[in-house]
Amino acid sequence: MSLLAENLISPVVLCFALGIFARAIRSDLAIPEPIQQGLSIYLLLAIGLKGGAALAVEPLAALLLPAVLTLALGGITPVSAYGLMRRIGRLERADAAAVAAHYGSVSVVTFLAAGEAVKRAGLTAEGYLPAMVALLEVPGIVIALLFASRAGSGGESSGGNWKKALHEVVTGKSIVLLLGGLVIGWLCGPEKLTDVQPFFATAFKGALCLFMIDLGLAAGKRLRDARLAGLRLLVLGCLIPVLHGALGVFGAVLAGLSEGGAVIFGAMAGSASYIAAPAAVRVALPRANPAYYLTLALGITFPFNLALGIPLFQELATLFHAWL
Amino acid sequence: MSLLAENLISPVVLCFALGIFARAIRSDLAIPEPIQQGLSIYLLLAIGLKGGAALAVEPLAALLLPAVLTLALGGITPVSAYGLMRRIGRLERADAAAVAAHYGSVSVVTFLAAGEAVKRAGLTAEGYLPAMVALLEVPGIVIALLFASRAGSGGESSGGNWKKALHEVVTGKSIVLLLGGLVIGWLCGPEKLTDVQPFFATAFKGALCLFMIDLGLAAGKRLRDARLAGLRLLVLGCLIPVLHGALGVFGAVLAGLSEGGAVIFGAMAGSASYIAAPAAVRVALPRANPAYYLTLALGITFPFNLALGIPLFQELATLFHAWL
Amino acid sequence: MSLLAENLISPVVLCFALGIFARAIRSDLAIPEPIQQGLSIYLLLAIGLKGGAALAVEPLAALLLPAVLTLALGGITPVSAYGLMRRIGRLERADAAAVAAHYGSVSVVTFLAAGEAVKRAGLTAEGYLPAMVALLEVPGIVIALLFASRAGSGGESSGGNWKKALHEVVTGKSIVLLLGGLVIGWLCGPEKLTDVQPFFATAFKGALCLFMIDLGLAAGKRLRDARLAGLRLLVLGCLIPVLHGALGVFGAVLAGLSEGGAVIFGAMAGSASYIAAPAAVRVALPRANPAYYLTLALGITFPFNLALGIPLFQELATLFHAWL
Amino acid sequence: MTPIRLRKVTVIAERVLRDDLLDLLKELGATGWTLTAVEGEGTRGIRASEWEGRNVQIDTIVSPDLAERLMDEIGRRYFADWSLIIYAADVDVMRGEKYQHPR
Amino acid sequence: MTPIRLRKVTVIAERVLRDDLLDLLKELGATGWTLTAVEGEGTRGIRASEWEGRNVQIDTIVSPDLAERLMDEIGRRYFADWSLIIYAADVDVMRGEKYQHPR
Amino acid sequence: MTPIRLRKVTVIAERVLRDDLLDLLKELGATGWTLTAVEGEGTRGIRASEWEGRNVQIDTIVSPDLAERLMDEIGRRYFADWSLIIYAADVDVMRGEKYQHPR
Ligand SMILES: Nc1ncnc2c1ncn2[C@@H]1O[C@H](COP(=O)(O)O)[C@@H](O)[C@H]1O
Ligand SMILES: Nc1ncnc2c1ncn2[C@@H]1O[C@H](COP(=O)(O)O)[C@@H](O)[C@H]1O
Ligand SMILES: Nc1ncnc2c1ncn2[C@@H]1O[C@H](COP(=O)(O)O)[C@@H](O)[C@H]1O
Ligand code: NA
Ligand code: NA
Ligand code: NA
Repeated sequence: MSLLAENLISPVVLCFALGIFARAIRSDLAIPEPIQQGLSIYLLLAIGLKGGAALAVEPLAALLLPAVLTLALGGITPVSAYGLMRRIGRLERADAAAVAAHYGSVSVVTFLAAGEAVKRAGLTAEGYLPAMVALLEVPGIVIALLFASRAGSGGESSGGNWKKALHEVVTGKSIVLLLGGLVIGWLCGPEKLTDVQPFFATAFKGALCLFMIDLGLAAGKRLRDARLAGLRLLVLGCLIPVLHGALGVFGAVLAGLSEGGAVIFGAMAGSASYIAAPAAVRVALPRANPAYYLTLALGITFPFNLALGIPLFQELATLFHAWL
Repeated sequence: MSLLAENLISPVVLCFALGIFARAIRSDLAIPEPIQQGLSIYLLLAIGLKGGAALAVEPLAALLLPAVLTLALGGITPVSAYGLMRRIGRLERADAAAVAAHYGSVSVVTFLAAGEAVKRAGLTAEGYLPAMVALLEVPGIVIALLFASRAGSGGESSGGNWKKALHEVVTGKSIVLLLGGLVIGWLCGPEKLTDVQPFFATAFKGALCLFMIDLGLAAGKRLRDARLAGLRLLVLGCLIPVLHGALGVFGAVLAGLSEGGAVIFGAMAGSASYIAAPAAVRVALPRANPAYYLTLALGITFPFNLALGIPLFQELATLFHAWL
Repeated sequence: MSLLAENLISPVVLCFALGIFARAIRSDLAIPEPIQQGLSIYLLLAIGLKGGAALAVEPLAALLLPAVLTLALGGITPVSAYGLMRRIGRLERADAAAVAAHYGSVSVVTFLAAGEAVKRAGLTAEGYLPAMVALLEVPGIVIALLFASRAGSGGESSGGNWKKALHEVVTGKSIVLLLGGLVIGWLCGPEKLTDVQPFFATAFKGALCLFMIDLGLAAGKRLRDARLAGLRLLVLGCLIPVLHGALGVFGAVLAGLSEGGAVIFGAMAGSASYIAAPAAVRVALPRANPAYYLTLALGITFPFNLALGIPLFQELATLFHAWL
Repeated sequence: MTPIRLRKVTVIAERVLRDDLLDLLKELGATGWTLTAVEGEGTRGIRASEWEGRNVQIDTIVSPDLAERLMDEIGRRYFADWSLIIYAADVDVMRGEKYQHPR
Repeated sequence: MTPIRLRKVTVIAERVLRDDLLDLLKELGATGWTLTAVEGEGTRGIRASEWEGRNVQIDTIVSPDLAERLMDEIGRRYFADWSLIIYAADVDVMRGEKYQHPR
Repeated sequence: MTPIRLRKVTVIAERVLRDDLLDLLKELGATGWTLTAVEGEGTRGIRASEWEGRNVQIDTIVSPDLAERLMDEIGRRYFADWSLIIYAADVDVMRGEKYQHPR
């Protein structure tokens, strides 16, 4: 319980709440679009650089096991999300596939928030995890497209859309910045990055606060839609992160990661992307209704993870670590 | 005199001058609108956080007296401004009311500049003052609307406008960010804010410089209008800050604030808002001519305070402190 | 050779490469226009402030010789560029004049990159060099216009355009920010700048990285045009920086500057502006084809200098210093 | 598919009027709108919205009847106190029936 | 110089369609286009492109023939799955011949 | 209120021409203008204003006479060296008389 409060009373989470509140009272507060884009460019590049600097001092062999784990999660989570959305959520094929693509990839901000929680708890986590985030972006969307194409719901020119959607993901700005940052950080190593750290590392948490206000504003809009989505989807939006998150934590502990690393892996598996995935899905599955996937990813699962998911993953990590 | 030079030769003031200068030579220098909005979001949130962190370590009882003082000033200054604008300025009711709303609230940048001057003078000020800024935003506009509605100059649907204008002020982004920052800072306390301080505190003064260039550009435009406004308004635009500022300093010393706090209270009382008030006034008093209130607030009173007002309030604070 | 690798493996250069790469794979990565403008405002002001602070502690007499050198280079380089473009490049008068205006002024980012290289090599450079950058902006465009007007290629109203182009350069935002920063830095001196340094100095290198991504994206676009420009122009775009750079290094060593200062002078002489010059040239010489000057300045000479030019100037500076 | 001839009504106004105008459009039965951020100058020199950003241009495609009603109503409400311009033009719209019936 | 009467075709669509639409215009023979970033609301409530930014409005000036073909083709390809509006209007264009012939 | 039929003249040009064009409009008697930041592509490939930002679209509502004069004059001055397009269309303007008389 105190873990919960500890998690909620932080500038980052409270800024998200401020955004939701501002939307609720119909304030005219808005982060201008170019600022919001600039912030996400900054955040992704900074995460990449940090991960890259960690990779530079890590023996590459140490990455093998976590990479396998990541790919496994990248395969399991979209399948599980698809199944749940079809059976329990009663969505159409195209809609369920679209939602699956989101749960198969990672919400970068949830990833960051988990990192903060780990730090606050006095733990440390493996530095190479940002590389896993990038790795986890691709399989989700591929598997989702496979589901959709089996049903022919990709539109008349679904062959072309396939290629386009993959191109959209792989060359999308999220991946390019994350991977680009990783490579730059890896080539430069921690020492040559010293000069850019005041900008990319020291200022990071504050910039994240501004970004959270914007996310809060966007989520606030979705929260209203959440009621329309129906109880089934609402429940699934809270259940899936718990399921996937527990799986992620468990797998990470099994793979020998630290307790902190397991929390973050849980957040990666349990979160749903709402930055990279929507664009790719819109291109690949135009028939899927954006109302479902945006509301689930941004309006339900993201706030759930921020408030309850992360503390839960922390408990689970401690538990599993003691067990195994 | 040396106080004056000391005050004028600072990066913040000189950046304002650079903006005015750039406008005067018709340079194409312009701060893009989204950057300007992003900066004002940043500044307001940062001020709020700083104030909130101060509140967290302050016994709330200590706020009572300054809050009463603030509300008193919030009641007196718009009445006095209205009277002067009607009698000496010879403005119409609606125009005078609109101007009164501006003088009743606070120019956040003047508030900051006074804070800087206090710091440079080796003094300190009460940390809770940002909370007073937020408190002072509301009464001014309410009283101004009362004046205007007595004259029926609020337009046919002035009842509706009333509610709208209040909503505009209370849910306006300035108040939401300032109060939001206060609450977040207060909940987190100084310690939990440590991680975001490099962004919100350390970088603050530099970001303020960019904002000042933009203000200088805007004021430079108004300065040209100032000539058209006529001598009466020009004189009033310099007289009112002196009157209200002296009152603010005097009240603050009387209420037992520190010398530094008194200077800042003077700046709060003596300044005229040009960020929150114009929007609210435009909605509530569409018949009032923006040329009057914008020119007075941004073109005359703001530069006056920056250059002469603040040093004057410093002298007065020293004087009153010695007296009382 | 190791100097070359040392130069290329830096966050700033790699971010430029990331931009080129993103363009090559047709990524949707883009720095929003207002962010890009905000960054260039920030960079120019920061450079000015740094130079100004250096001027404040420098006897003004020490500036005389470098200023004479700067003006000399400002006179020689456009003439040489014009000649080469006419003879070897086979460009029309107007096109050659337009290109000459670009080589006559300074690429601010090349200037910065040279400064970084000097720092990495453990050398120091004169602090007043930013003042020379500002000084070098004007003669290039004036001389280029003289060439063009002799040929009457300035359009029917070339008299008017003359005045306009000069106004464009002198009141252009680049010069206003650079000179404004210089004056502010000089008036305030290092001590009064302390409070703004976390923003303008400490964060500088990181912000430059973001700007480099944007430049990389723009240069990537030009690189494709480079093939169309033909072999002659491609060769000239690499030859001119070598020629002018060597001249700059030589002159600087002769004028008694430090080895580091000589490297930077080489970069100033050898680089071609692509921020201030294009706008002025477009106004003054509308008949000149932008494809030539933009491709040469941004697509060829800038990457050349970043990768090969600067290390070369470093070698030359060591050599000449040993000789003289 | 043959396009249907409808009217495009354009209103250019201070940004503070944005929400009011959009509400009014909905109220009177427009099925949609498109908004562009613009700058402008007209007979009123100064713009209070300066701090609030630029003007907005709102285009809405409606039936000729509704166009007339919209223009009259907006004019009636805002011409006295606000800075705005209203005009309409013919356009040929694909799936035009979609935009004809008030929702 | 007498202006020539041509057609201005306007498409307002989600931003993800931007590159596709511009490619299509070129393919069918339009000589140019102008693109504006806009916001909008229509009969489909939610906009997936929200994270991708606002809508785009694309104007292209073409001969009446090409206008018709363009509108048909864009409608055929996108009306089923996407959120967009297409309309055309007459305009009198200086140097109109420049925009008439497919390149 | 009956709208009056006037002409809307649209100029899309490189941003460097912005101030010149607006001065010219005033000089010739237009009572106002609306400016939109746009992107575009036409027959001239490369855009020098790239660093200076996007194109500008300037709309001005004027009497038919003035429209003709404006289009001729802008064409005469800028067609040779600059990248721009000029066109006009009919619009029905509320309070149309306001925009008819040169100030
Ligand atoms: N003649 C005109 N042509 C185009 N736009 C205009 C014209 N007159 C006014 N506008 C637009 O309408 C807004 C309000 O005009 P006004 O009420 O005349 O100040 C201006 O800011 C312009 O954006
Ligand atoms: N009646 C209308 N008038 C003007 N623009 C419209 C209208 N209906 C739709 N739009 C524009 O077209 C986009 C897609 O519309 P829809 O497919 O109806 O959601 C909207 O976001 C608006 O920008
Ligand atoms: N056919 C067209 N339709 C719409 N806009 C055009 C067209 N041709 C040119 N433009 C616009 O006019 C600008 C200049 O065109 P140009 O001089 O042909 O390069 C372009 O950047 C476009 O914004
Ligand atoms: Na996931
Ligand atoms: Na006040
Ligand atoms: Na040069």
